[in-house]
Amino acid sequence: MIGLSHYLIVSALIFSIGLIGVLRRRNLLMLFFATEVMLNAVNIAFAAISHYYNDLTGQMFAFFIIAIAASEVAVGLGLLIVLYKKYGTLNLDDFASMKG
Amino acid sequence: MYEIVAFYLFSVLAIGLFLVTVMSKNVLYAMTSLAAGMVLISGFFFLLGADFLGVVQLVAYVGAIMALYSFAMMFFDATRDIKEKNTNPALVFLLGGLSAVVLVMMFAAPIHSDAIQALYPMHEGVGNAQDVGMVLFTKYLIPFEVAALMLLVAMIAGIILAGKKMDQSLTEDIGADDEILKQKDEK
Amino acid sequence: MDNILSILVFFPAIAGLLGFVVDKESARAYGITVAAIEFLLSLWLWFSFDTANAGMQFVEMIPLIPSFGISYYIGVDGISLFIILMATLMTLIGMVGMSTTKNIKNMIITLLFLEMTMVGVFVALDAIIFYLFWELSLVPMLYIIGAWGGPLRIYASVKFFLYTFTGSLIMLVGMLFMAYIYHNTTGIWSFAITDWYALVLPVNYQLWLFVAFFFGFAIKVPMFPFHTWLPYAHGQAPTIGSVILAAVLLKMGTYGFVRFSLPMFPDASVMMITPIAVLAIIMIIYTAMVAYAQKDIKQVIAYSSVSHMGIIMLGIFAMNAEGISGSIFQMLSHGIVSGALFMLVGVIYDRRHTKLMSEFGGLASVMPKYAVIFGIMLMASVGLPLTIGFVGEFLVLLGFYQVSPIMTILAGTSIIIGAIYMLAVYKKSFFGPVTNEANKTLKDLDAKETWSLVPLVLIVIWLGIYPKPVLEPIDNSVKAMLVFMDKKAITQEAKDMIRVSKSTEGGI
Amino acid sequence: MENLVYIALFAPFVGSMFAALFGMSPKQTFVGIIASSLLFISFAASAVLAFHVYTTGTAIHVTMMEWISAGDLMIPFGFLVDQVSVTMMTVVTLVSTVVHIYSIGYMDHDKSFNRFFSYLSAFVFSMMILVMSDNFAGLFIGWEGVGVCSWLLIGFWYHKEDVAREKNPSISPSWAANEAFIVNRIAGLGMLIGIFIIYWNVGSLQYDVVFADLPNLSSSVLNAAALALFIGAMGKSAQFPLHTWLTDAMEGPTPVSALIHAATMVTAGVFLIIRANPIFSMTPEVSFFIAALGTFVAFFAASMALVNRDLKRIIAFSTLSQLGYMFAAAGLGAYWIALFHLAAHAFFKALLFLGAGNVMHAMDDELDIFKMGGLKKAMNWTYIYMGVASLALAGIPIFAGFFSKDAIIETAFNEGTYVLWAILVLTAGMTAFYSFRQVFLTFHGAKRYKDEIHPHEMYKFVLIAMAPLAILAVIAGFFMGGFQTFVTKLLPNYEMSHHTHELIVVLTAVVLVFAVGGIWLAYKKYANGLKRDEKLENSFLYKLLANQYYIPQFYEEFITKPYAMISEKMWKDIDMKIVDATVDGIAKFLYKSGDKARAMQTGNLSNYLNWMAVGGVLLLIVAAISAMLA
Amino acid sequence: MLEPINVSLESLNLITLAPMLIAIAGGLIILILDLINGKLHKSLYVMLTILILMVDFGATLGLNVNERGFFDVMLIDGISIISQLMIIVGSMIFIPLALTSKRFHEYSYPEFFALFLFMVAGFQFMVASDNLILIFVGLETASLSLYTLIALHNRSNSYEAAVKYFTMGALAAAFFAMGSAVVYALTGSVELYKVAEVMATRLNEPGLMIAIFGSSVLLLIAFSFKLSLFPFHTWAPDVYEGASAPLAGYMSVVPKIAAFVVSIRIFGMYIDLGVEWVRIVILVLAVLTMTLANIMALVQEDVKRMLAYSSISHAGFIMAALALDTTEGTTSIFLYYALFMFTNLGAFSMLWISRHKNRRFDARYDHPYEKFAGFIQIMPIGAVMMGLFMLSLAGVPPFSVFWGKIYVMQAAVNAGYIWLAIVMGLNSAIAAYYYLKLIVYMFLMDPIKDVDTI
Repeated sequence: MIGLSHYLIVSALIFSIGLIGVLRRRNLLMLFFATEVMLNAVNIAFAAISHYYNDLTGQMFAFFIIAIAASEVAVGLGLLIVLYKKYGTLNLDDFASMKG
Repeated sequence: MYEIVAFYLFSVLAIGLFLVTVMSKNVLYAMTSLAAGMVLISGFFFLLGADFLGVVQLVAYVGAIMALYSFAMMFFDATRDIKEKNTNPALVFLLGGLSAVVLVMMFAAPIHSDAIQALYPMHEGVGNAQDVGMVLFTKYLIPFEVAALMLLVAMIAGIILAGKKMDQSLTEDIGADDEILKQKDEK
Repeated sequence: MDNILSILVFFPAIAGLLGFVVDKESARAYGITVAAIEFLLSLWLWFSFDTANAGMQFVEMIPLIPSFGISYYIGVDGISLFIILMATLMTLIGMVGMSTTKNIKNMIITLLFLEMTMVGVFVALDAIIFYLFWELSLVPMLYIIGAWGGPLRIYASVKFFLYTFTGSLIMLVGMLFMAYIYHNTTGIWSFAITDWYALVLPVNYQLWLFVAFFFGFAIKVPMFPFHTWLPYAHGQAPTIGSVILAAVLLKMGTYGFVRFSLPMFPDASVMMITPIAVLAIIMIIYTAMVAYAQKDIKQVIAYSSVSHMGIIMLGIFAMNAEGISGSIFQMLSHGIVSGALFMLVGVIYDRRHTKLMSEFGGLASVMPKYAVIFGIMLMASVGLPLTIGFVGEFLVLLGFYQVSPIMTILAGTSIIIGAIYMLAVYKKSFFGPVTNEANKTLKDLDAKETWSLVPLVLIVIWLGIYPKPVLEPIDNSVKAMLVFMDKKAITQEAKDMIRVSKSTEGGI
Repeated sequence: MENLVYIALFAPFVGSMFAALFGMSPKQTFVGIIASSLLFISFAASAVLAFHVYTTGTAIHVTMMEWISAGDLMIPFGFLVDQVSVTMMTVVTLVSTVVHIYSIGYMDHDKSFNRFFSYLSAFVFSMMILVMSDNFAGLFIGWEGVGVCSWLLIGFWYHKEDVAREKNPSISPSWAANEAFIVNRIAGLGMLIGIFIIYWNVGSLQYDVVFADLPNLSSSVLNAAALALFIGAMGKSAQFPLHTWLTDAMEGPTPVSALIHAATMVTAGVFLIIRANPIFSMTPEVSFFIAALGTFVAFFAASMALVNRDLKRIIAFSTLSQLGYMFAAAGLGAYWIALFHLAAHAFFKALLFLGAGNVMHAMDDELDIFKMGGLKKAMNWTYIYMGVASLALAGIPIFAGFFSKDAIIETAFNEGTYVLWAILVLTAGMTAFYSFRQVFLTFHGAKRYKDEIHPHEMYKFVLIAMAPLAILAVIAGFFMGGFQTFVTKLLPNYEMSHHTHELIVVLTAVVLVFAVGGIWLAYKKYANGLKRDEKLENSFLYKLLANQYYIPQFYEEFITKPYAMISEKMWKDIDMKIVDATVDGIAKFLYKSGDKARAMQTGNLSNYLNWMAVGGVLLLIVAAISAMLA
Repeated sequence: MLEPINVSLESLNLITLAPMLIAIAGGLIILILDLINGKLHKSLYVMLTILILMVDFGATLGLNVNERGFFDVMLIDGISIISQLMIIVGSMIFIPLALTSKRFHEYSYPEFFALFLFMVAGFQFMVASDNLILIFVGLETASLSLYTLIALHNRSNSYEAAVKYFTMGALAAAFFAMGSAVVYALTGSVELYKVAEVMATRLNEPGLMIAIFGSSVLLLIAFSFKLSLFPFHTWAPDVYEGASAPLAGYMSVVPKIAAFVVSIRIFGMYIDLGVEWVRIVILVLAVLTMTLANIMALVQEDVKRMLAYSSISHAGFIMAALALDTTEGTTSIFLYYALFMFTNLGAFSMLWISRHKNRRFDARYDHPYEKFAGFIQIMPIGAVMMGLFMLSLAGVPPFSVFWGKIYVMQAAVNAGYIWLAIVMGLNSAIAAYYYLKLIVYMFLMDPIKDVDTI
């Protein structure tokens, strides 16, 4: 029988994978992918908890997370475009003019 | 039984696909595997009886978001392999591994409690969409509307950031200052 | 004129604000006039002061933040009265003798604000008001040192500011803790010092609070080993800055000990006598020796200030009326004498733009009036009887002898080594043949300088011969304080150590 | 009578202030005259007071006003004219008047003539406060006041340059002045401590209260007080080891040496012992120490005088030596004898100095007696004066010194301290020798001075002014009996024991033999001109004495120089490199760590994300660990 | 079959929504105005925005304390009213700076003002709810607007700043979501009052501590990012530098107020439940933050960056007060931030006023210290004001932040954390150095001659 923990652990693993992506990626677009992975991992958790508690709140939360992710993508891509226009690159190492 | 099989199958596949997403050098591969992973996640949702969520996942994520990403990918012409100087893998996997260990430890704890009363219970014999709709448009109407506002914000942001007007910066253009100021300077 | 204290505090500040309107050419006259009026007001305060009354007078109290117990609460007693008088006097004299010409208007305005903060510190009876003026005084001083100082002025001014600021923040924590304890005990929030007096604290609390306040005060005094900002500040400050710094600002620290530490923490004060006395003695001997090694006249006087402040510290912790009264008198005497000495150094600096002793020699032949006044101040500085310097030093040493003869003998060496460095300065600068060509044509004191210095000479001699008008009110308040401390002390050692004068043994 | 007290006290002060008014103007003879007249008024008032006290036997006590009162301490400006103080007053004002008049002549050519009188009168005023005060604090005012006047007067010619010690042992007037001041401050500290001890044990500083309360004090307190006061006295009276300043003080104008460093100020220490005799008579150990030290100094100073070539320094050493006699007497309890010797010594020593001043005046400030000789003809009066003074000093009968010094030596014998007696007797011989060595070398023999110097006698009025001293130097001894009855009303009487009385002729004879022997020896060696003995002059002992036992050098090497060095080290190495550097070090440390911490702010987003993840994971791990521990 | 739900309008308590609705409506009006006539001058929008905010302010003032509305999603308590008022006041101070006669890119967009109002609404939602969902959505609405506003300044630095802020924000959002998930798993609820109830019953269950700690840590990470606590502060200096000066000032205050309110609700809950561990962690973070930010501020060459670090340090200060979780502590937070708001916005505004379009003094920085050398001679009143702001920030009495400081320190003392008060005191002393540095430049140095100044 698959319990709540099973789902949660999968969620945790995917979350960590997302974290690994965030850590290692230097390309901004790829970085965004990684954050999507993390949010999706959380969604699994919410859906699972919701299921096992027979409570809808979790699904609500997951639903809003999807909405948030969508909005973030829109803004993120907008920023990506202006940045790309200015720098001609999406490599994080190439825009570090502000430091110290 | 089929639940167990599906769970493990989805889990392994999803983990594998997401690993590809974060490890691949090719944007196309990464994006494709991300999309595939998301489909699998919607599979989890169906498995968990969250039909509505599963559909939203498919429509919004796989449909809308991934389409956006594809456009972006085309814009950046990123079909080729990208050159990344990735962060020191030892650090990355140490941190990722540690976070995985701790999170797994957390979730392996007896977190599930039967004593917890569902505040917004699902109803027997009622479709998930109906259930969700009921809660969404009563309890979560305000967040829902705020989410609408958020999407509006995102839309405006997307439009003006990607717009042509951004190409010529007034901030950095000294000549763009008001006429009055120019006259002042001349004096 | 019940609110004369408020007038004293805010008159210079308002005058300073209005000063922005005054034309640059007339700023100096304006400043002198305002300072003179302020001084007259403070004289009036003295004349209307009831010398027989040992308690607080002219008290004003306006609640500011009632829920937090902060109020505008001011008053004077014999201890603070004369320090206020000295502050107004030295500001006036400093302005009269000032030779600065650059940005004179800013200088005048800054000085007037500084005067407000100085008077404010000494009249405040609310800890927060005290702290407010205490910190605020740093700002004008920072500006004075930083804007009109020597080559290292910025380093010196920043060091001065940060050092004192750091110490006083620790003191602030102490004040807050004190308020907390007061609240815990009585259920009322109050920052009024007089309320705090009434609070009997357990000894360990007293000790901690004493230490917290100590940091604030000790750095200001400045006590060894927190003294190193002082030579820089003095060395770089313009004459007027040094005068006010030495005359008034340093006294804030010692005044703080008298106003806060002793009456609030009598047991802790008694327990801390030895450590503080040791520090004070190190201060006295060590800085006097360091002063001897200096090449710059102003630095000698700066270090001598530290040494004299050591005497004052010692007196405060003598725990008898002789020592504490002497100590407060010594504050006045040091204020006037070191102020005058700094002005004298300023005189020669204006003429030669150097303060190095090696540049001088034989000035006594060229500038006899100058030499005479310098000589008188020197003698006052080394504590010659019948000058102002003797009374305080004598009383302090006399008072502390009761605490520890050995330490008094060590501290008493100050009269020897004090003479050594002062006489060395005098010999190197004033005696001997005039070797430097540049010195042969130096002009003696002009009218402005004479008029600013002669009043100080008169005070030095007047208070040396007849200190009673000043000493008596001080002594009354000190005796009352000792009676109070004796009653308040909880440990037997403290009761034994605090020596109530015979005349007040039965209580006031 | 009270007014007389104030007149005696303040006349010199008025004179000083009057002269000070003209302090910066060129010489005005009338300044000197007025100052001298005021001094004479003071003398007259003192004399009347003395007569009053002598006739009525009662002391006059006046309180002018309150000075310091704090806590339980109350110090008034109170003045006491009793047998002791009136004696001092008379001696001081008399000698001062003479010196003032003398100075009009002596300082004739000095451009700071007016200033000189201002200082000199100020000194007399301080001295009067010292002797007249009715309490220890008042005494201390005078004590320090004379110190500062002495500083001003020694350094009177402040414009002179510092020279090497080999050239001039006192380096320069200003150096000598500072030395005197500082050494006196050391003593001043002792005195202050004495005052503190008295105050905290008695509760007052008034002589009468203190002396009345003495029986209630423990012996340790008394000993401490006596010792502390004596340390004060040692400084002012230049007793070993605080003696070096006195010879250096000879840098001052000669009238100053006469007045301050011979007749009055240096005897203040003796005066203090006499004044505070109730304390000292209760502390026999300290008193004996005083006597022993006095005896030692008498001999020690005399030994240095034997070989010195400097006219004034010889007299200064003799002053030291005579002060030793006085201390010996005071220490042995013969206070009145000490006081008598003090007075007699004041007369003849002042005379001697003034004579020396005449010689200097004549010799263009030459002081080396080896470069004089044969001045008898040119300066007959001076010769007589100095001869009389030297005879008095040597203790030849009839002259004042005979009576007083002899009494002291007898006292030493009477007390059974034979060692002291022996030394004092020997010293008496030495005294006679060096006094006459000086007289003979100066006035007798062939001239050894340079040809361009034309010795001439001093102004007439100066010589006349010196006459009273000369007369007193001769006749003062005859008043010894009267003096004894006068002062012993206040001071404890001291009488020789029967045994001593029996031996008195023998004892006197012994002393006389030594004295005359000394004179004879001096005559033999020096009366017919200077025959230098190279071998003697190169001998160790001679060099040791000529260099004052190398004590000034010792002080310089082991006190002055190390003090300067330690001061320098303290400033540069401790204050700058440790104390200040610690403060700056904290600031620098903060600044440096800021610079280091800045490195985490690379500007690279990836690093920022790493930081965030590291922080997050660390927090998670901490959470896991602490949860497991909990 | 589900029963239809009957809800009476009164029970919804719609008034609780009024302030946010006003702001949203205002934003929409601006958008519509722009659609009708695209050539309206920015001054119109500025004034309109101010007016809307004023109405908003009035509506907020009209709220009753301790009410819930809309199925208990909205929570109007004292904290939420005060913080909403502060948010609105801060916004009202900020927006007139758009009237500058120099033309900057962002003000050419009417959308700028609309987004600004949406952002204010987002913050208001954040503080006026204890439902993690609404908090999250409000937070994201506001953040997304903010990212855009930063980028609209339209120069390379501002993009860089926006992207850095955005990316880290996205990561923080993930942590927030994960934290919420854990909370939800633990309690079956995302409404804090309910969470507190359930969690209290589960505190003693064996083996669960790790999840409780873990949930707090995940949420803490998210809010530490918002509040720029070490080591999640790294974005702050760069973003402040890249953003326009007024926006940087705004960011240092208003979003943080919102985040603080949420933190008070969340972490206050944990501490109230007796999870002392959370308090310790927050205190450690707070102390590290104030100290490290301070020493890094010491070495800055640019005033704006220095102010950025100083803002971080002040946030650390406040976070420490938050950890005390006493009424005094909470009060002191608001007092401190109210006073800090005026001062810090003032300081950033002074930068704005002295801003040059090109970098005359330094290739990289807009506001290097050198620029302010001898400011007193060039712009006396400006220099005096800036000096007062600096003294206030340094905590010199009687200027405003001093009072905030003593309240915070008093709160620490009262809670028994004397060491914390001492650390705060010492940090203030360190901080005084860099504020003083600017004063020294402005008042004690001579202007640089060869560069033309304002």
